Amino acid sequence: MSLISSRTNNLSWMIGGAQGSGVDSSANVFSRACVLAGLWVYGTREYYSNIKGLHSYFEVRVSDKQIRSKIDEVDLLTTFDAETLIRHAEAVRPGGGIIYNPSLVRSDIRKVDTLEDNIVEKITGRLVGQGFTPNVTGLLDEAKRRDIQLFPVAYDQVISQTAQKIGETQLSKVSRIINVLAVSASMAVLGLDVNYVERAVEAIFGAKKKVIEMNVIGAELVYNAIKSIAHPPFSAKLAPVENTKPRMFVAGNQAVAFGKLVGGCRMQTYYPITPASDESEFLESHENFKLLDGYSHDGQGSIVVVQTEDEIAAITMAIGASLTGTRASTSTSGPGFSLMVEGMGWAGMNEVPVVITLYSRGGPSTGLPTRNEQGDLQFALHASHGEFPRIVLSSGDMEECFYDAIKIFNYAEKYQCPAIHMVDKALANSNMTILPLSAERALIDRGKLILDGSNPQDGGTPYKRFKFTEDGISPRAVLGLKGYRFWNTGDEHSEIGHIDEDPENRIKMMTKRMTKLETAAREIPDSEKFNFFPASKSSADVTIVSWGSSKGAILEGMELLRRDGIDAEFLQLRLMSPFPTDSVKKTLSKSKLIIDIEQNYSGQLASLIAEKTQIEIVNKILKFNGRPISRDEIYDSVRSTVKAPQENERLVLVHGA
Amino acid sequence: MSLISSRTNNLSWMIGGAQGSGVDSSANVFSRACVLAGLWVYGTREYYSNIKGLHSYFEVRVSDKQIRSKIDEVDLLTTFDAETLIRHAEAVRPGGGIIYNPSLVRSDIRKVDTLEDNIVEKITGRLVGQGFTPNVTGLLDEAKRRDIQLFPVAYDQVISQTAQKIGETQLSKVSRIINVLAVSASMAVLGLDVNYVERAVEAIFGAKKKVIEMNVIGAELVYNAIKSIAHPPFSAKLAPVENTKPRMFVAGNQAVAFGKLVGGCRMQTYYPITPASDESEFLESHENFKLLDGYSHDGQGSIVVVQTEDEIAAITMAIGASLTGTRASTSTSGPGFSLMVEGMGWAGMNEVPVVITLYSRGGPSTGLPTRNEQGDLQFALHASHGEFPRIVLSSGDMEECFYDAIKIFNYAEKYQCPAIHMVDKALANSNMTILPLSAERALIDRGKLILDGSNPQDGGTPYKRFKFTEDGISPRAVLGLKGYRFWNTGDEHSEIGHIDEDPENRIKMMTKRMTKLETAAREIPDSEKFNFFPASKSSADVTIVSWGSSKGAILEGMELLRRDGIDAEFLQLRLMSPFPTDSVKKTLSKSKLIIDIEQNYSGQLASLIAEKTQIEIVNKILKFNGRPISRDEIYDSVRSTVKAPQENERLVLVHGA
Amino acid sequence: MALKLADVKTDLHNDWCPGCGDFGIEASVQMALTEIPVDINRVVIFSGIGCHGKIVHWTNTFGIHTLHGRLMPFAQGAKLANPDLEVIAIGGDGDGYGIGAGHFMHAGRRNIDMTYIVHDNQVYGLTKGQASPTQGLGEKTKSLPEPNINSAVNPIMLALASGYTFISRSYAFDSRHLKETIKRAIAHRGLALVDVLQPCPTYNDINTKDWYGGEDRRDEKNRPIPRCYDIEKTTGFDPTITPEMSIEEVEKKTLKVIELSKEWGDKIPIGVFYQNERVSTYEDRIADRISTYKQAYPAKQTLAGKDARPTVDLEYLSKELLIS
Amino acid sequence: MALKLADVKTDLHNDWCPGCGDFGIEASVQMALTEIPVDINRVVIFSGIGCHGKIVHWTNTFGIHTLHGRLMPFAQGAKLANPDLEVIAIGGDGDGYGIGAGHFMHAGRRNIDMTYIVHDNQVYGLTKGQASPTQGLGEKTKSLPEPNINSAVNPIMLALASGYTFISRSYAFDSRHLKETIKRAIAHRGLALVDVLQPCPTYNDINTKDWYGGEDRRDEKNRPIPRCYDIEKTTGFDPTITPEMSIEEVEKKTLKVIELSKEWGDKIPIGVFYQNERVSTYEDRIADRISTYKQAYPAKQTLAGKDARPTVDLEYLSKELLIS
Ligand SMILES: Cc1ncc(C[n+]2csc(CCOP(=O)(O)OP(=O)(O)O)c2C)c(N)n1
Ligand SMILES: Cc1ncc(C[n+]2csc(CCOP(=O)(O)OP(=O)(O)O)c2C)c(N)n1
Ligand code: SF4
Ligand code: SF4
Ligand SMILES: [Mg+2]
Ligand SMILES: [Mg+2]
Repeated sequence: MSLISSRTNNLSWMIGGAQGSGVDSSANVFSRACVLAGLWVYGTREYYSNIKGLHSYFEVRVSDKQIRSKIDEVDLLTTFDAETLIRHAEAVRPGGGIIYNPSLVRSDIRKVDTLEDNIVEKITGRLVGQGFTPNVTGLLDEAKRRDIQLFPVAYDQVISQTAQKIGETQLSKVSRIINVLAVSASMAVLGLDVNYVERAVEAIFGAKKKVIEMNVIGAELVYNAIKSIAHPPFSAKLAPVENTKPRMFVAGNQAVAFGKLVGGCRMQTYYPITPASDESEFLESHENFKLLDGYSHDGQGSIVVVQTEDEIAAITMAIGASLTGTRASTSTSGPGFSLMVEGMGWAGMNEVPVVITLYSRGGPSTGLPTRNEQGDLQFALHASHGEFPRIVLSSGDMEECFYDAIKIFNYAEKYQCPAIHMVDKALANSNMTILPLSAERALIDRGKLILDGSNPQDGGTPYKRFKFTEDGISPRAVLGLKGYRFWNTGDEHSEIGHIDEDPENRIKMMTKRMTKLETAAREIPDSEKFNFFPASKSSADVTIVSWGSSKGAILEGMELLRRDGIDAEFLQLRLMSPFPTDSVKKTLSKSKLIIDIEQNYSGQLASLIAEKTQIEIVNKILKFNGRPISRDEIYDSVRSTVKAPQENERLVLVHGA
Repeated sequence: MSLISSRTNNLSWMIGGAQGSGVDSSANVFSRACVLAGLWVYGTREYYSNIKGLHSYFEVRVSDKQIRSKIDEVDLLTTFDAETLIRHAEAVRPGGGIIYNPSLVRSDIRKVDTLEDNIVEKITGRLVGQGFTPNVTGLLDEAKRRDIQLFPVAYDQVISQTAQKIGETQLSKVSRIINVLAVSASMAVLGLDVNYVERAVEAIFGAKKKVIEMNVIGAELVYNAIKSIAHPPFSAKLAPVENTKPRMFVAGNQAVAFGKLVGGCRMQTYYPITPASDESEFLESHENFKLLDGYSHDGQGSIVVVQTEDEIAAITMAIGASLTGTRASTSTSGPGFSLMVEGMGWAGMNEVPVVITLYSRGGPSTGLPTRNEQGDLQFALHASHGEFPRIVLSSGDMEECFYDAIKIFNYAEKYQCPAIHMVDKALANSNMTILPLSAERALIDRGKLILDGSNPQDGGTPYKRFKFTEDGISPRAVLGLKGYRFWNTGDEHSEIGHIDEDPENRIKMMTKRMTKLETAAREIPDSEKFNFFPASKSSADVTIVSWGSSKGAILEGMELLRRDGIDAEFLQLRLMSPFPTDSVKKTLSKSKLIIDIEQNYSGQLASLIAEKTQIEIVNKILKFNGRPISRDEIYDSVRSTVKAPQENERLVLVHGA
Repeated sequence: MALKLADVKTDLHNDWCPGCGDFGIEASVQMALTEIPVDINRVVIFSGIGCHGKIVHWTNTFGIHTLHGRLMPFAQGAKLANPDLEVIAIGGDGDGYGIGAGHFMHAGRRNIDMTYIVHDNQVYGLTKGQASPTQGLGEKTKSLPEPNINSAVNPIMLALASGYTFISRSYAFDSRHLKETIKRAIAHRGLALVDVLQPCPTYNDINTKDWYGGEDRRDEKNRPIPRCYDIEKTTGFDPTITPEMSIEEVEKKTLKVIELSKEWGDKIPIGVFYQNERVSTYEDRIADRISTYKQAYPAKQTLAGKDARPTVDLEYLSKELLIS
Repeated sequence: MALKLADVKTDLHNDWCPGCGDFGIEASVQMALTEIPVDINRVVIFSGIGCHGKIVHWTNTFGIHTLHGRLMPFAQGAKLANPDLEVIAIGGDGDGYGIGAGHFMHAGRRNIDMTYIVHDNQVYGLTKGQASPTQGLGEKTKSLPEPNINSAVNPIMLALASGYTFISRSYAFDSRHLKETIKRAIAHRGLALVDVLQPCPTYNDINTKDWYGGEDRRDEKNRPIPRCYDIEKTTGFDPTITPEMSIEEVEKKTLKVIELSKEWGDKIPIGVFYQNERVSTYEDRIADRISTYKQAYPAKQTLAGKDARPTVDLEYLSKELLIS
C-alpha cells in the first residue's frame, strides 16, 4: 500500500554528495526555495565523521501543511556524483525520479573507494542477481524496471556555459554551482518556478554578488534545459501556495541557542564536539544582541562564550559563573558529558543552578559521532556518584527545543540544582519550518534568588546559604553580594556552608536537598512533564510511549494508522526527573496494549517506567542503527505489533543508509 | 530489653582519640590481644577527613564465636582525652564502664574546640537538663547515675614511672605508650591477662625493641594498678578460649588486595583517594611475592603498581595494560569513579576486560570522604554514555571481598567487558577475624583468551578481534601476538576493528556486544549472583533484601529477631549486572512482607528490583548518616516494620557518632 | 574602615597539623586581604581539595571549596561572569600541578586578571603523604614505601611555557615576603602565580622548616644559612617586562627566569621571577568582541522585566531565520 | 625479510582531505617502520581522536584508536605491562596539548621508553577548525568567527619543563627529515616527542604548505625561502646531553633549547632540540623495585597452572595476617 494519496506539495526529495562539496548548501537552497513558495519542509542530514570526501546526504520532505518527520520513500533523488546514485537509487519509490550526471554512467561500483566493502557487495549482488551490470548503467536499468523516471543533467556542460557567460576561464571557480544546478534541475522536474531558487540563492549567499550571479545563470540554464525536453509529467509536484504568515526555518541547535538567549543565558562554555558545538558557535556569532526598548540602558545584551580546554573545565567554569548569579550553561554530547559528571555532582551538592544541554548521538564511547541515538537517558538520570536532585527534561521537536531551553533555566534556578536538557542529534541537525517562536510564552522565573544586597543580613544572624526550609529550597545569594557572605564545599556542610561531618546534620542536609525534587515534582505542572495525545475514540487500541525526537514520526505515523482503523494514543514523556510517576501510572494502567518506542538498544525509558510505576512494557520498537526513525517505520511496526503483539515483542527498525 | 544474655566473651569495647595520636594502634593492640586469646573480633573505625587532631574512634566487638557486625551499645569505653569521653559517654550501656583520665575531670566541654557547636549544645543541654554541671565531671556524674562503673587511670603518672624505669628523661618520648596503657587498663577491667597485650605489642611493633620495652613496662604498671584496687566485678568479661586453628585478622581492603594477587592481577593503577588507596598501597608494599613451587621458574611473582596523574589516566592505563593480556585493575571511590566513566565506555566498546574496584563512601561530590554509604549503585550500573555490557558485583563481607576480587577478573575476561567490584567503606576500613582464605576455591578462568601465537591465522583469513559469534564473545588476542594483528577504536567498528558506520553492521555489533550480558546471565551460577538465607520455618514472616556491608548486621539481627519470634529470610544481592531477574522475582513473589535495607537515601537496590521485576518494595530501612548500620538497628527497625508495616514504610536509621 | 586580621578570619576550629606551613600561608593571605585596596565583599577565594583547600573555611570572605584539580576553571568562570570580583584561587601542588595540570596550563593561555596561590609541599597531604609532582625523583619522604619514581616538574618553567604573566615563589614561613608577594600578585593585571614552598611536618621530612631554614648548615658563627634567597633583593634582578622593551631584552630576561627556575637545593630563589605587562588580559580580549562587557558583564545583565518577560528582542533576533 | 611500504599499509580508503599534511606524516611513519630494526609484530601504534587519529586504521600494525586526549595513558599502560612492545603514540595538538595537556606533562615525569608524535596543525580538524592550543593569540584562520582569544603554548618548552628526554620537531611535508627524526625518536631510550608541523588546508589558511615553504618570500632568484630550517644541519647544534657533561654545560644547552623553542614565524627550527641520556627510564626504576620486571613483566607472568589454580603462594602471602 502506498502511504500517500496525493503527491502535489507532498513529497520527499533527496540529494547527496561528498562531504565538503557543498551538498549542504544544495539542501539549504532547495528547502528555502520551498519555504519561499509558501510550503513547509522537514530536512534531515546524514554524514560521516569525516571532513571531506565521505558521503553525506539530505532528505527534505515538502508539504503544504507543517510536517515533523522523515519518511522512508524518496520521490526524487537528485545526484551529481556516482556514489549518491549507487547508495540511494534503491530508496526511490517506483514511479519516482532520479536526476543524474550522464557522464558517470560507466562508473564501476567497485571503484568508488568511499563505498564500504559490504555495501559494494550488497549492491552489486542485487544487480547481478537481477541480470543487470554491476555499474551505474545497471543501476539505472534497474531503476527503469521499477518505473523510475530518469533525468540526465549534463552538469559539466552547464558549468562551462555559465563560465563562458560570466567570462570566467578557470572552470574550477565555477564548478561549485553544481549544487544549485542540482536544485534547479529538481525544481524543473517538480514544476516549481526557478525564481524561488534564485531568491533562495540570494538569501543564502547574501552579499557575494559574483557567487549569486553564476548560480543564477547556471540555475536558469539547467532549468530551461530540462523544461525544453518533453517528459511525461512527473508523478510528484510542487506548486506555490498562498502563505502570508512568516515562518521560521530552523535547526534544533539553533532553536536551543535562541532559547538560551531569550531565557537569559549569559555565559556558555563548551569544548568542541559533534553535534553539540554547532549551538555554541551559533551563540558565539550572536554574542551581541538587541534588547527590547526599555532595557537597552546597558546598550546591548551579550553572552560570553568560552571554548574551554576540556569538558571538565566547561562544566566547572559554568558553575563558577552561575555562582555569580549568571545564568550559565554548557553544551556537549555523550563523551563530553561523561567528563562532566564529577562537576555536576558538585553543583548538586552546592545547589548551584547549572544547565547542561546534552545532545545525544550514537554510543557507547566515540560511537557514531554524527549519527542519531537516544542512548544516554539512564546515564543522565544517574550520572555522578552519590545522590542529589537533578532536573532532566527532554525535547521532542523544534518548538520544545526553544521553550525547554528557557524552562530549563527556570527549573535550575527554582530548584537550585543541575538541570539537563536532552536533545537528540536528529533534532539538532534537522531543519524545519515552524511558526515564529514567541517570547510571550517564555517567562523567566529565577526562584529564590537574592540579587539585591541593599538589605543585608550582616548585623543580625549570618546568612545561611543552605538554610533548612520546608520545601528544601533556601534563599540564594550570589558571590560579591554585600551582607550575604557564604561558603560552598563539595563536602557535606552546615547551613552556612562549612564542612560538617555530624551525622544528624548529614541526615537533615541530605533530606533538604532531596526534598527539592519532591517540591519540583509538586510544582511543575503536568503540562510541562509530558504530552498526551489522545486517541480519536474514547478508548485507544494502543498506547505509544516514547520521548525525544521520535515525537514527530509517531504523531504522523498515528495519522496513517488511523486510516487503517488503528486508533493510537501517545504519551510523550518530557520530564524524566522528577518523574511524573502517578500520571504515567494512571495513563498506562488503562491501556489495552502499550508499545515503547525508543531509539536505543535496551528501551531505557521502558526501564525507567518499570522502575517508577512497576508497569512492564513488554512490546518495544527500537532503533539503534544510528539513523533517525521515520513516520513509515512507526506505521509499519506499530501495525505489526497491534496485529500480533506476542510475536512482535521486540521490533528492531533498520531503515536508513 | 537488653539484646545480650551473657557478657562473657561477648562485649563491645570503644576507644577514641585525636587523629594521629595513635588511637588506631590502641585498637590494633586490643584486637590482636583478643585474637591471641582465641577470641573473635570485629572492629570498625570512624574518622574525619583530617590528618591530625580531629576525633577518631574504634569500636571493637569481641566474642567467642565469629562476629560480623557492630552493635549500638558500648560495654567499656576507654578514653585518655576529654573529647572521647564527652562524645561517647552516652553510648555506654547502663552497667557498663568508662576508663578515663582523672586529670581531665574539670575540662570544659565548651573549650574543646574540635567539638562541633551543635554537639556541644546537645551535650551541655542534656547535662544541664538533668542538673549536672556542663563539664566532664557532670558527664561522669551522669554516668554514675546510669550505673556506669568508672575507672580512673592516672596515665601521666604511669608514663613518668615508665620513663624512669627505662631511664628516659624526655617524657615526650614515652608519652605515646598511652595507647597501650589504655588497652592494658581495659584488659585489667575485662579480666584478660596482660600477657596477651604484651604479645600483641610485640607482634605489632616487631623489631622496635625500645618501643616494645616501654609499652610492656607501662602496660604492666597500669594493669597492676587497676587490679590492686578493689572494684566490684565488672559486668563484662574476657577469658581466653582454646582455639588452635589459625585465623586471619584482616581489613576489607587487604582482603581485596590478596584476592587481586591470587587472582592474577599484575598491574594496578590508582590515584590516591580515601578509602581506596589503602588497597593500592598494600599492593605496592607486596609488589614482589612468592609463587608456588613449580611456578617459580620466573623467580618471584610481581605486580606493577602505578600512581597516575588522575583517575582518567588510571583507568585508561589499566585498559592499555589489559590489551597486552595482563590482568589489570584500578581502585577508586566515587569522585575518582566519576572521572573514569569515559574510559570505561571505551573498554565496553572495545571489549576490554578491565576491573574497577569501587570503594563507596558518603556522597555526593566530595561528600563524607571517610564515612560509609552505598550511594553509587545506580551510577555504577549506568555510568558512561551509550549502552554496553558491564559486570557489577558487590561484596558483603571480608571473605566475599577476597573471592570476589578473583571472580571479577574471571568475569571481566570471560565476558570481555569492564567489571566493577563494589566494596563499601564499612568493609574496607573494618577489621575482623576470619578463617584463613583458601586458594582452593579460587580458580582462574581467562575465557576465550588467545595467548599463544604459535598457530597464527596470518596466512588464511585475517584475525577478527570482534568476530560475530553465537554467544557474543570473540576469541581475544593480545597486543604483540604474531599473526593476530587487530585494531581497536572507540568508534563503531567492523569485526576487524576498523571504524564502520554502516547501519547494518551497527545493529549486528551492538547486538553482539549486548548478547554477552545474556551469556553471562546464563552462565554465571545463581550461587554467585546472590545469597539466600532462609527462615527457620518453611514460610518466613518477612523477607529482607539488601546488599553490601549490611550483610553482617542483617544476619546477626535476624538471630535476635528469631528470639522474638520474628522469622526472617534474607536475600543478599551480589551480582547487580547482569541482574538475576527471574530468581529474584521468584523469591520475592512468595514473600509476605519485603523490607529493603540499604545504606543510602533513596533505596537504589529497591529501584533496581522494581525496574527488573516490577515488584515494588514499599518498606524501606535506610541509613545515610555516614555511619555503618548495626545489628541492633536491624533488630529494632525490622521489628518495628514487621509490627506495623504501614506506619513504618520508610525508616531512617540514625545511630552513630 | 581598615580591616583587622580578626575581620578576615572565621571562628572555626582550624584542623591543620601543628607546625604545618599552611598556617603561614593562611596568615599571609589574610594579612594581605587587610592591606589591599579592595572591598572585602568583592573578594572570593576558591580552593582545591587537599589540606590547603580548607583555607577558605578559616577565612572570612566568600569561600568556594571546589573539586580536586578543578579550582582554576571554577575560579575563572566566576571571574569572567563578574569581572568586578577580586578572585583568588588557592590550590595544592597535587591539585594544581598534578590532576589539575591541564587547567594550570590553559589558564596561562587566557591570562585572566586573577591570582593563583599554590601550597607546594611536595606531597599529597590529605591522602596521607604520597609524592606530589614537585617531589624529586628518588626522594623518599617518610610516608613513601619506596623512593619516588617520577621526576619533579618545574612549576616556574611550566607557568612560563603556559603564558602566565606574573610568576613568583615565596615561602610559607616568611610571612612578610609572602604577604608582599601576594599583594603584588593581586595588584598585577593578568594571571599571577605564587608558588609557596610549604613544609608539611607530618609527611615531608625532607623539605622541612629546618631544611628551608638551613639548620643543617651553619656559617662560621653557627648561624643557620637559610636556603631561600630573595632574587630581587639579593641580585637586583628586575622581573618586569614592559611594553617598551626590545625583543632581545625580553628574550634575555626570559632565559634568566629559566635559569633561576632551575636552582634548587642549596640555593632556592624566591620573589617575583617574571612580570609581563605586554600581554592583554582575557577580559580585554572579550571587550574587543563585546564592547559592553566591562559595564554589563554577564552577572550584571537584566534578564527579565517586572512582568518576568525576557528583555531580549526575540523578533529582531529571529529575523535571520524568518522567511516570508 | 625487509618490509616494504605496502606491508605496513592497510587497504582501507583514506579519508583525509586532499593535500592534508597528515598524508606526509603517515608516509614518514610507515617508511620509518620499514627501516627500524624491530619486529613489526611487536609494534603497536596508539592514536588519539581527531583527524590524525585515523592513522592507525591506514597502518598495518596493531592499532589502537583511543579517546580524545587520553592517548598517552593508554599507550603507557600497554608499554609498562609489556615493555617488549615498541609503542608509538600518535596524537593531535588539540588531543595532546589541549584536553590531554595534563597527561602530556606527567608522561614527561615518567620517561617511559616510547615515542610520541604530535600532528600539530594549530586547529581542531575533526570538529571543524576551532583553534588548537598552538594557534597564536589574535590569529584568525578561516574557520574562526573571530580572532583566536588564547595565547599559544610552546610545546618544546612544555616538554622540557615536563621532563621529556628527547624533544624534536619536524615538518609533515619534509618526509626525509620527518622519517629520520621518527627513527631517532624510536631509537632513543626514554620518552621522545616529535612535534610535527602539519598543514591543514581545509581549516588553517595561515600556516599552509605555501607558508611553510616560504612561497610568500623569495630570494633574489625568485625561489621561495622555506621557513623551516634544520637546527643541527644549519647551526651544528648538538642536542645530546650525556652522562659525562658538567652541570654548567647541561644548563647552557638547556637554555639554548629554550631560545630555539621561541623562534617562530620567519625562522622555524626543526630537528632534534634535546636528547638527554642521563635520565633513567621508568622501566629501569621499576626494575629497581621488582628485580624480575624485565624478564617476567606483567603480560608475561603465568597466572594459573593447568588445573586453573593460581600460581601465587597464598599461604606464604597471608602469613603476615595470620594469628595463632
Ligand atoms: C577526583 C579526586 N581524586 C582524588 C581525590 C582524593 N584527594 C583528596 S586530597 C588529595 C591530594 C591533595 O594533595 P594536594 O593538592 O597537594 O594538597 P595538600 O593536601 O598537600 O594540601 C587527593 C588525591 C579527590 N578528592 N578527588
Ligand atoms: C571527550 C571528547 N570531547 C570532544 C570530542 C570531540 N572531538 C573529536 S576530534 C576533536 C578535536 C581534534 O583536534 P586535534 O586533536 O587537534 O586533531 P586533528 O583533528 O586536528 O587532527 C574533538 C574536540 C571527543 N571526541 N571527545
Ligand atoms: S598533612 Fe601536611 S599539609 Fe596537611 S595539614 Fe598536616 S602538615 Fe599540613
Ligand atoms: S580537516 Fe585538516 S587536518 Fe583534518 S583531514 Fe582535513 S586537512 Fe587534514
Ligand atoms: Mg600538596
Ligand atoms: Mg589538530
